[in-house]
Amino acid sequence: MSNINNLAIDEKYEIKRLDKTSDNTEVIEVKAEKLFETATYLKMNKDTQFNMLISLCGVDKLEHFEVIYHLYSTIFNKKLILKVILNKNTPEIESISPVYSAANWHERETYDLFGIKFSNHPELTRILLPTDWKGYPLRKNYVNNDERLSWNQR
Amino acid sequence: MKNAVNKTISGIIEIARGMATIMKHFFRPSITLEYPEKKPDLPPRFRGRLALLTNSDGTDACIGCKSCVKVCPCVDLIQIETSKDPETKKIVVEQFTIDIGRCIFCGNCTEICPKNAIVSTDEFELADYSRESLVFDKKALTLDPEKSQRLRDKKEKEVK
Amino acid sequence: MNKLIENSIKKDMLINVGPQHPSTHGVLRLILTLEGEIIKDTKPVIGYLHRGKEKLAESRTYFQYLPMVDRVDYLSGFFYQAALCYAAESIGEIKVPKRAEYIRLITMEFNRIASHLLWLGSFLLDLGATSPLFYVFREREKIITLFEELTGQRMMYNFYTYGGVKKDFPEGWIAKAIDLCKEMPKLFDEYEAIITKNPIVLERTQKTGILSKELGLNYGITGPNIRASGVNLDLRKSNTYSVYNETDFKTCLAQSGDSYARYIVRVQEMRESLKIVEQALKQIPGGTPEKLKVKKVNCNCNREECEYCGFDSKLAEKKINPMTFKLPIGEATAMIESARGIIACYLVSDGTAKPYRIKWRTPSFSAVQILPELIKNSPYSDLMPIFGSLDVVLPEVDR
Amino acid sequence: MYDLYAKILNILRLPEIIAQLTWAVIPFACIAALMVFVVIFLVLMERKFLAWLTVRKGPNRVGPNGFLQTFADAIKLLFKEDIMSEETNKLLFTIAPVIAFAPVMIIYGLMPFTEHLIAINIAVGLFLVFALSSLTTVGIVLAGWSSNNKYSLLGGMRSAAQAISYEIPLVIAVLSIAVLAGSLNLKEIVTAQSGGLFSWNIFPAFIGFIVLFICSIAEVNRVPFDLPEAESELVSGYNTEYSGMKFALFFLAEYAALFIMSVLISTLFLGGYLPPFNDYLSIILLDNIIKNQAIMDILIHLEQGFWLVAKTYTLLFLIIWIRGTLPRLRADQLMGFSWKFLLPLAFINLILTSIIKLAIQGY
Repeated sequence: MSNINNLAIDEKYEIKRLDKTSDNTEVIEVKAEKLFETATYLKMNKDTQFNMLISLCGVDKLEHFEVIYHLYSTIFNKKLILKVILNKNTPEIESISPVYSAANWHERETYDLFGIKFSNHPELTRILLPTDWKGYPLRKNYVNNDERLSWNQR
Repeated sequence: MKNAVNKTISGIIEIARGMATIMKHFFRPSITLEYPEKKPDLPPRFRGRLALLTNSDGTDACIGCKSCVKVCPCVDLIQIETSKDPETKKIVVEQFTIDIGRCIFCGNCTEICPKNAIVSTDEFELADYSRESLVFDKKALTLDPEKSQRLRDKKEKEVK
Repeated sequence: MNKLIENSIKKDMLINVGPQHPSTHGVLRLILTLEGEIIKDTKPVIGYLHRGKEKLAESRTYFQYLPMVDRVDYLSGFFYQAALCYAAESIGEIKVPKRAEYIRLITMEFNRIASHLLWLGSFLLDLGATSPLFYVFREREKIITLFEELTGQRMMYNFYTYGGVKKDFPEGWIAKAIDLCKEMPKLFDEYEAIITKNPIVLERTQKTGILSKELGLNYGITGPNIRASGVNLDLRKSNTYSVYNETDFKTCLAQSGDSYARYIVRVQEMRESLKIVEQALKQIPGGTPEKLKVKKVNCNCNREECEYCGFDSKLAEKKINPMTFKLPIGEATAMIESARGIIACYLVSDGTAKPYRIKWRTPSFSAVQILPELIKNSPYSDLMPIFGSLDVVLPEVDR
Repeated sequence: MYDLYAKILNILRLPEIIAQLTWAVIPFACIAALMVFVVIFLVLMERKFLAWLTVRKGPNRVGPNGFLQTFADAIKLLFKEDIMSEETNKLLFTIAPVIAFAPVMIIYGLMPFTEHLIAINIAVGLFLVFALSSLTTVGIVLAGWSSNNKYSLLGGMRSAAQAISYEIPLVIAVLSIAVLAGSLNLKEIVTAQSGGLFSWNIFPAFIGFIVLFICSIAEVNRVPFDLPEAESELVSGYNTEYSGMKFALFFLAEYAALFIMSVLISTLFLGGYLPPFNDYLSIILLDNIIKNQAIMDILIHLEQGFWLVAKTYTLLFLIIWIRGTLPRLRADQLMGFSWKFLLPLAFINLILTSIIKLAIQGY
């Protein structure tokens, strides 16, 4: 069985265990610097084998950003959520696209909608929104004041 | 060489089988519904254009509670203006406007309505030349008592 | 002059496929670098259909948001509503009655067949065969008509609600559905007669667009696409979110991972889905609506374990008032095996009537991402069959 | 015939020089009319048959049962705006449809529709037919290049490659006919097949018939060889940029070529205008009733036309049926199929027919 209750990992990767979500998924908090190593470990270790990145998204928690990684292991059939808390002023985190290729576009999307920068990303540009879009729409303080986009009533 | 011959023969057989299957359809009746002349049979639950019902005495069934406004996923799609009658202290619906051009026909408003005053009709041919003509005001939305009764009967039959 | 020579030496050609192209299945733009007819490089450009579904959620209540998610994937709308409902139900700890779960399962599996049928038609249209498109539309029409009778709409159903479904089956629906289940396998046989062993189809699809196991997992490819590569990943079996554990079916696998394997897996999956539906229609608690009604007149027991009026036979736990519906603080991820792969709905609730954040993980998003890897060094003619075999729906990519 | 024509003009009090000048034009006018009529009917037939194969109704709005639909379409195409992009090579863009269209029209003149209904009867008719039919490709390549559109260019190039590789098995398959008939004159080839069903060329040269049938489908760019205009990848191939009358010319050329290829196959392999019996049906049935030789001639003429049309439309139906069934091949598979499969078959056929010819005639 998948085993992430290993204390040695906790110390080595500075993992903080959080409450489970309502659907009984384990959540662990990882420091931004340690994320890449943790993800590599979780993918490569034969006790965990989280071989799939289901999704990656950002959440604006008003005082900080959270980046949430949904990992999935097809071998043990287990879900895991990694949470990384980022400073709101300089949101920057290392890209995990070398570990999971799927992260490439998901990171671009998070950059597009939240403005979180992923260092070492091969091509960090807007993906869903046009390249000349102003601002990052999913931030809670986003106000659309681009007059080109104002909807002309009827 | 033998392989190639086998492949050719099986290929010819499979193509012939496929062509025979296609030919079967040549003799089947066509499934086309010749639309403008023949209309499709719509089930009673069909969600078409919205309409307002009236009571049998000709008064509005709507009581102006604005529930439909609150559940409508499109902001400002339904606009209701009410005023209080000074004599009877009842709420009078003065304006009831639906912009059908923006309606997504989700049926939320018909489900929430406490008096079943707003219902979906069978009407689905809503194409028009301008957006303005798709904005239905209260007069255009309200059905006369006879039609309202017919629609009510139909809905009740379905619920049963 | 130098530049002229340089240009004439340059062997590759840039070609811009889409956003308006007859067979990009929507509005996808691919910037291809061709050397002769061989594709050397691909750059997909997406976002033409971005409607801000995640942003819209923040300004709508849970009930206002519910009809919108059908439109994420217009070919299988039930799955998206189910994902949202499951996420909200696990946060709010809302129990769903069994009859409602069965209705969800039946509609979802029918929807999977409808979606796969349309895929089959459009895939063969990409290959150049026109007739199967019309045949699959004829069959899909039968399923869609059933949905129309049940929900009132043909594509945007808005039928599920938090804690159940909105309406019961209309009278005679179950009989019609059983008839359809009996009729369908013969029609699938007909498609297989036209397609499965056709030498041209074999030539075009075998050994093209090979997706290896490792590559697929690394890119997060799910659903029939990864099952065609031999990965046994089926959430219906492993996570059993609805009442799938009460039905008997097998996961369809293929090993080669090429376009043909994806075709085979989907065709088999349609047959399996029919089996699931057939079983579910027989097992549904409370039986047919006609039976339920007859019994309800006599049965006033209101006991929980009663077959006809107990909790299992209800449609929703209790009538939830959309005006006051709120979820407690919490977060949940609902993962569902849709027609195209795993849908994940990550829902964060802050205790108000509006969702704080909803993230949609869509299978087509990953499928478009892997496209450059699959079509590299293949001829330009293979672009559309490979892309078609991935079963991408563009509104789902852009959300 | 000319005398009659001159007499008519004389009655109308026109100088004889007009008769001399216009006499040469008449066959071409007739051919053009025939061609347009054939295409209009063929398009309607294809649409109807495809619709029935795919459980639809097909065109049924214009005229009785949609009979006038293609006329309506033709009129629409005539009135459509002729769009030409800035980037095109104007001269070649305009000339390309004509180059694609003209050779097909000449082939119509070379075909023996009945015993006497043949506009240009020359000794090397068969040779000329294939020389002309490959010219159409030049028009398509020109169209692809001059449109200055990458899809069109790819379509044009594919068409050129396809035409070159399919021309060879085609010609070798037809060579067996020349061996069997001992002539390149189309009328003589038909006459050599007289004597009922079993003296048709299809029996000694069945493989050749198959090869020619497949190659002619490829030659006129039909499914499963419709790569030059594969709409799922090349939008519409070489005619992406064309509209209005120029597009109509391409369309006309394509369907006219389809028809004439079927006529050619029935002429070469299925006995052309000859009936499948030893004798003409009208002779068998009406010989004792009608004593007038002139009326009998006309009847035989009509019957010959009927047999040719019947054979041609059977082949056309087969082609439409194939279109309804098969998907498209890939460009390299198409080439491989031609060079690795059809060409050896064509040679085998040539050798076989030669042996048969030797065995029968003994020299």
